[in-house]
Amino acid sequence: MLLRRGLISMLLEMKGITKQYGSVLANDSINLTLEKGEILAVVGENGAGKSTLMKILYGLEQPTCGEVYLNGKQQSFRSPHDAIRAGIGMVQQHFMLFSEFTVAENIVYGNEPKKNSLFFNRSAADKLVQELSKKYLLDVDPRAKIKNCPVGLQQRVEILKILYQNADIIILDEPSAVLTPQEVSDLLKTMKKLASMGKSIIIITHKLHEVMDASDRVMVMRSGKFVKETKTSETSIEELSFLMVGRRIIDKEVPEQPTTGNVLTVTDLRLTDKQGKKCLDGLSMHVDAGEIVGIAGVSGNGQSELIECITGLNKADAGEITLLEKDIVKSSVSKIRDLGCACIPEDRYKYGCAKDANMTETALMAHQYKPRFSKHGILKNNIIRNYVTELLQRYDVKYSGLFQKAGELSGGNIQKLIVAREIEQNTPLLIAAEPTRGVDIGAMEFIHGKLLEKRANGGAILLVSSELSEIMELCDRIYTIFDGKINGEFTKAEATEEKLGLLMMGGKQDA
Amino acid sequence: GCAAKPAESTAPESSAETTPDASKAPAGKDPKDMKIILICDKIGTNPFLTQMQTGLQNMKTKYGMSTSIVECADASVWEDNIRAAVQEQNDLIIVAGGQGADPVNAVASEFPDDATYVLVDVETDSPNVKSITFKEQEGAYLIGMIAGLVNKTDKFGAIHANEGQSSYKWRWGYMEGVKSVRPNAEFMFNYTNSYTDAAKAKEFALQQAAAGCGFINAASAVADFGTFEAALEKGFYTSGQDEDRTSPDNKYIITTQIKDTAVVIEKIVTEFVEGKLTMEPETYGVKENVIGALYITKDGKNPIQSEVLTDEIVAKVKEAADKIAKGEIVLEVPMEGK
Amino acid sequence: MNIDFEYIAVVINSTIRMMTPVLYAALGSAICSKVWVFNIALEGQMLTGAFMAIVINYYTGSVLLSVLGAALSGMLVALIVGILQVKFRASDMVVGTSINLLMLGATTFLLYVIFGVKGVFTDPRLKGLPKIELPIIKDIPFIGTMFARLTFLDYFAIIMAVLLYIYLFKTVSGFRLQAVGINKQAVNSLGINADRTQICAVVFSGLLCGLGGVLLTLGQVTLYTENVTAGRGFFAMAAANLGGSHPIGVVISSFFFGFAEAIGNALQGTAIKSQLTMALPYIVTIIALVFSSNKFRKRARVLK
Amino acid sequence: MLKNNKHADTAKLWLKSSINELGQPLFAIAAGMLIGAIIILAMGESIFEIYGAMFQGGFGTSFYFLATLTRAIPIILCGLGAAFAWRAGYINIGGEGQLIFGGFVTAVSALYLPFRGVIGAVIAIALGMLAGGLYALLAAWLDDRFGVILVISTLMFNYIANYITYYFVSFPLKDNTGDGLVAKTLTIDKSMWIPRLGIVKGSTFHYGFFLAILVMVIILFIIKKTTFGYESRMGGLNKCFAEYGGVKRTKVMFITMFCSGAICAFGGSIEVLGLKHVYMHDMLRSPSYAWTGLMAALIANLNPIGTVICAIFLAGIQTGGAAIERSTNVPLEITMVIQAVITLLVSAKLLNHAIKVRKVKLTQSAEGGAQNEH
Ligand SMILES: Nc1ncnc2c1ncn2[C@@H]1O[C@H](COP(=O)(O)OP(=O)(O)OP(=O)(O)O)[C@@H](O)[C@H]1O
Ligand SMILES: Nc1ncnc2c1ncn2[C@@H]1O[C@H](COP(=O)(O)OP(=O)(O)OP(=O)(O)O)[C@@H](O)[C@H]1O
Ligand SMILES: [Mg+2]
Ligand SMILES: [Mg+2]
Repeated sequence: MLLRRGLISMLLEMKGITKQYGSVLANDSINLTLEKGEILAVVGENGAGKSTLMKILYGLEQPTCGEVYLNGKQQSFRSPHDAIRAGIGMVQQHFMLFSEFTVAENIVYGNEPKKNSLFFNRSAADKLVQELSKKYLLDVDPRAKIKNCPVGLQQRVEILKILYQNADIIILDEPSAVLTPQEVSDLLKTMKKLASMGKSIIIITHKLHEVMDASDRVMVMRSGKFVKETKTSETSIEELSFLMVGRRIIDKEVPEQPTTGNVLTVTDLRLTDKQGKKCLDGLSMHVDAGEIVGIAGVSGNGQSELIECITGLNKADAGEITLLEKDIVKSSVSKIRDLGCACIPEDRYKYGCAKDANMTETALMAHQYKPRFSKHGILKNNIIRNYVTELLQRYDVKYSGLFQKAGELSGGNIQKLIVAREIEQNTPLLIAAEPTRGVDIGAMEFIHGKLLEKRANGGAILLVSSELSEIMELCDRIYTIFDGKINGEFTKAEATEEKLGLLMMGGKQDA
Repeated sequence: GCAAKPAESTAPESSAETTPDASKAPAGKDPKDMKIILICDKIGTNPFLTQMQTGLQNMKTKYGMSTSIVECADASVWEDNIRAAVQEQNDLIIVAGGQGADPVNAVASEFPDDATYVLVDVETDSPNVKSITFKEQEGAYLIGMIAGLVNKTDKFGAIHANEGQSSYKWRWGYMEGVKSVRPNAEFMFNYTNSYTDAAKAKEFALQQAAAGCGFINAASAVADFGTFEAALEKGFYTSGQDEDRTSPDNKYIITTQIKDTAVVIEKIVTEFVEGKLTMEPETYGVKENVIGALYITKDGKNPIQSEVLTDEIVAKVKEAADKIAKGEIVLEVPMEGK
Repeated sequence: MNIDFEYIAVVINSTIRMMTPVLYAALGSAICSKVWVFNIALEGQMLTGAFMAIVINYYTGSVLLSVLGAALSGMLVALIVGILQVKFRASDMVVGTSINLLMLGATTFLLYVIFGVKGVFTDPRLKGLPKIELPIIKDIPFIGTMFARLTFLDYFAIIMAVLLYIYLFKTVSGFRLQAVGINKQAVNSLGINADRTQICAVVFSGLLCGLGGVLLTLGQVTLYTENVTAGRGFFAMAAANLGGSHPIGVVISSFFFGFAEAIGNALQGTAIKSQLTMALPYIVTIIALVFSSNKFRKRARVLK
Repeated sequence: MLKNNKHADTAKLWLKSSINELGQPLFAIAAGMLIGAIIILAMGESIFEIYGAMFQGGFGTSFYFLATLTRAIPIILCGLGAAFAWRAGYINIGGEGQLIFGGFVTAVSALYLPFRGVIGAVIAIALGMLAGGLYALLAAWLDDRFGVILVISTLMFNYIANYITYYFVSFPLKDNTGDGLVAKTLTIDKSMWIPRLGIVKGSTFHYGFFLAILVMVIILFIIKKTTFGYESRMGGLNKCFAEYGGVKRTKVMFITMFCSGAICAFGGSIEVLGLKHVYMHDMLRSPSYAWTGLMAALIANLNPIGTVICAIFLAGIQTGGAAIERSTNVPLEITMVIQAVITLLVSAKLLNHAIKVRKVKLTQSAEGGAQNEH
């Protein structure tokens, strides 16, 4: 019956899409349909093949086999150019904007208004963008430089870019991952409005409440395969999460335990960035031994800067940081590490590893001066090799040999390696920033287990995460951060998602 | 495999044995069996070297010996090439140019009997190396005189390659020559710091001409072509170096400072073949008719083209050349700045 | 001391002529950095142009064909550079150094093969670029001398800089070209072939270098000497860097260096020896880079 | 069982990467020779004669082989110096300037300091290395403090070093004995010369070669065995990662650049004390030691042993080139062409492209993301 309907009003149809990456089958005969004015959500665990499917639709990747039909006509997209011409636009996980250009320049790129068919008519571009922004009620300043725009605005530019290209089908790949809750709700509103104006939308997201809120239909994928498709109104968050992971997720029991002595205290920390923005604005907090302290907040509210200041990568303008009763505000990274602070970095490829470094080299970082591994600057290579082999085994990292490069590991495995390295520093304090970002559910449980183990051994852990569920599950105490300040503090018992959510968006505690 | 292998290392040693003292007793050897090698800078159009090349070729035609010429592309290959020349059993090794001085001295003291060594253009103390040098200042003096006599202004230019004592004899001789006829002369010197940068030489020449120089002495090897082009454009007079550089296309090149290296090579080879070559250092100047000025000590391939170089002037300069040859004018180059 | 204005004008005139070849190469360098390609092969591209100009000039006697041939040959060499660096992702340092070495070897080698000479080639048959006499300006005392005997390629260097400025900042194509330098991935994601844009920019730098090369062999003088570029391509890189890869900035920085060199030359014959004055432009480069450091800090590019 | 497998895999991977590292240059060399052969044929000369003369003159007899090794010494050291800096991500192309300063300062110290003999030589070398090291350090400092990029500053420094030393040997420190035609210093006292081996009569091969090999061993040791080597390599692979791990970037950069400069300078010192015994203008620049060394390092993927081998190979091509010049009509520039073609082919990693098109596609998408970093 669905098929019959498709013959009449089906806008897009993907049939038997299969994509093979070497030995990995990223998409296995996936069928997807999309109607005019419909919002379709695609969900699934990491590596399920969602992005791959969308990349194929957008012409960024070629399918191994399978066909794409638009309005019943078969299409072949060799490049995004073809897809754009056919009326498909995509906002990718990482924004594709030119930071030095203005909003208008970014939007009209590729189809610029011309003067004498040679010159770029910038004022016409500004006007076009203004009209467009009025038409879709997406407010932007055409003359602003992208690099000065907040993330939410950049996303709006991405959407306008697609609308400017006259797309009928809009693909959004994890659009809400970096947005503030306010921005998310704006985005969802925009989506609904666009749909009502006749645009069709495909959204990929891990946040199931967004699915429930905005979509008409959901498609679930798991390890490259189609699992189920259903009307949103006929399903629930519980059912979807079960479908995604294939099993029930059991909540961990975290036993209470007393804290023993202060490890980290941050007092009135202030930092202004190069653009003159106050990233940290009088931030105070503390972490004791034997507890996991969470910092909940929408990313971009000073979490990264706080971590940089504690680890010594950045120097605060004012304020105090004491680690085990020592002032470390002006100390170097190595000094702070020596004193007792390890860190699982937020960006694993930027700070966590070097893509071309091998297993041993990656695992050795920050261990190299330990007497166990070196003496007078000479490395004890045999001991190191044995240690790394043992470490990789213990943390269940899947690798092919010690000479394998870090960049060749999967995201989850490299994350496990980094977690292993940092936990094994055996420092009184461990900072874990987004420790499970982008890893699959199994690895996530494993990493959580390791953090709890460290806590049980009397370690202090500062957990910075934008995932509320993670924070609420693991933390003994939770701070909310907003605009470079701590604006709320909860014990595990007090915290509820609503309270935290409110404060994360700048509300007042106990108001 | 850099350890000594007896089998390999005997090769050059035995070669030394087969020609014991050959170099010192060439008289007994048939000239046809002789091997002569010239080791020099990259020849290009450097007349100092092309003339030697010609001289060597003439000797080959005359005596039928085997000759070879090795150009040294960079400073480090001089010694390698000289050593290779010994290895390759050359009887006479002629090294031309300053960069070859130290290497040839070193090789000659190591292998005094394996070959006869001649060093052209540089003085040396080495007893095993015959050195041949030139009194370029005498030629420069004659050019200076011509310049002084043809130039209408009191300003004299010169474009040299390098600044410093090494080229001072050219500048000093030129200035002395000018001053001998124009005591109030003012001089302008520019340096290309390159033997090939003709563009730069030309710009310097244009600037000197603009500053009022009516005669510009070109002495920067290949770069002189730039000076000549400027002369053609601006109409100042100029002179070339080493061999006849006059051209029917450019009447402003009125003369050339002669340094006839072909004659020198021919003399060395002839003496060597006849067994008369001594290790005494020799210096060639106007007297030997090696150094001089075109139209004064040597006839040109073209007749005098410029009306400014009158018979009167030629006669006057010839007189000075005679005096130099006779030792009546003595030109000893002082240290620069002293 | 009386100042000789005519002499000063001639010095400025010389400076302009000495600088225009560098300016061409510097513009080439600038356009390459606009698309985020680090091109060190400018020297080789220029040398090729200089050589081909002489060869074509000798055989055809046509100045126009020489200029075209030089530009074409420069582009050809640049095409190799572009393909290797962009398509094959070869290290810019290796490609640049090798191409420079290759062209130095090849031109010297071909000089011998074609003309049977080494070191220098000159012939009365060679025709230099015609000099342009500007109608009114040539009669103004100081200015007239300043602009005397420049060839159309000298003027064209400035025109080219202005054209390049207009192209980059006013045209659609220039806009898209700059976008490649800002975010190549984003350009690719829109289905525009960024590789091709990069290669085109490199090829265009070859054209510019070719023209610069022509000036070296048919402009200032009419002869070819081995390695006639003598490091001008490297110098152009520094000039482009100082000029912020902005066409007008590059014009200013190129002439700034030109005057540094002119001052160095003017100091010849004073107590400061020419060996030291020769170092002046390079020292000035470093100092200028230090003084413009804040501006460059952001642009400073750490090569892989 | 799993463990055994792991070790076998490790060995296999290592073997694979070594074959890849070695196969690449070998393929390129073969291709370079092929292109050279085409050129020779086009000139109407005999390939066998030319290549024969080239190999004979470069590697043919112990005498010529030792000449090659002698020429290779400064090339090796410049290559090692470059590799040392490049591995850590610092693009030092100022090897020439550092080499020149090293040679010059060594010569001057040997001439004008009151020390003679071995002590004098050691002091002269140490001062030469210090000079080269400081010269490189200055570039590093300008980069760190003002953001003057290393590529430009070290390049400019080459010219500056060349002209400044030219001034000194033309005027204040010039050898004015004899007619003083050449811009060079006086000859250094014999007691300070690095002795020759004398295994082959007439060969200039001296113990400096073993000093160069020693430097290679030390660098290997630093790279493989020391925390500093580890830190500098990590810094070269990913600056942020190293910094995050507590590596002091500036310190590593300064030390790396200093050492790199000192190693290049050592090449100059050895050339002066081992071979030339004077400092003459242009004696270190005109043979392009530094650039050849850099090429050797890049062909060898910055691997020290590979750098030494490539340096010897390139030196062989060059001495062989001189032999071509001696015995045939072909200009020695053919060796430049062959050398350049080889390095070009290595850089393009054509072999990799031919074998693993798929893999390249993968890394291309990976590199797209890294674009904003460089
Ligand atoms: N360029 C690639 N090369 C090799 N394999 C790839 C490549 N891209 C994706 N894959 C494989 O395809 C699978 C699907 O990847 P895809 O990015 O589509 O997952 P996803 O569902 O978008 O995951 P996420 O939720 O993390 O975004 C991955 O698990 C991976 O194994
Ligand atoms: N350059 C590469 N070479 C080999 N395999 C790769 C490469 N890049 C990616 N892959 C494969 O693609 C898969 C997905 O990569 P990806 O980085 O998307 O992992 P991920 O778990 O989705 O992490 P993230 O969410 O951070 O992107 C990995 O399992 C990895 O094996
Ligand atoms: Mg992913
Ligand atoms: Mg995805």
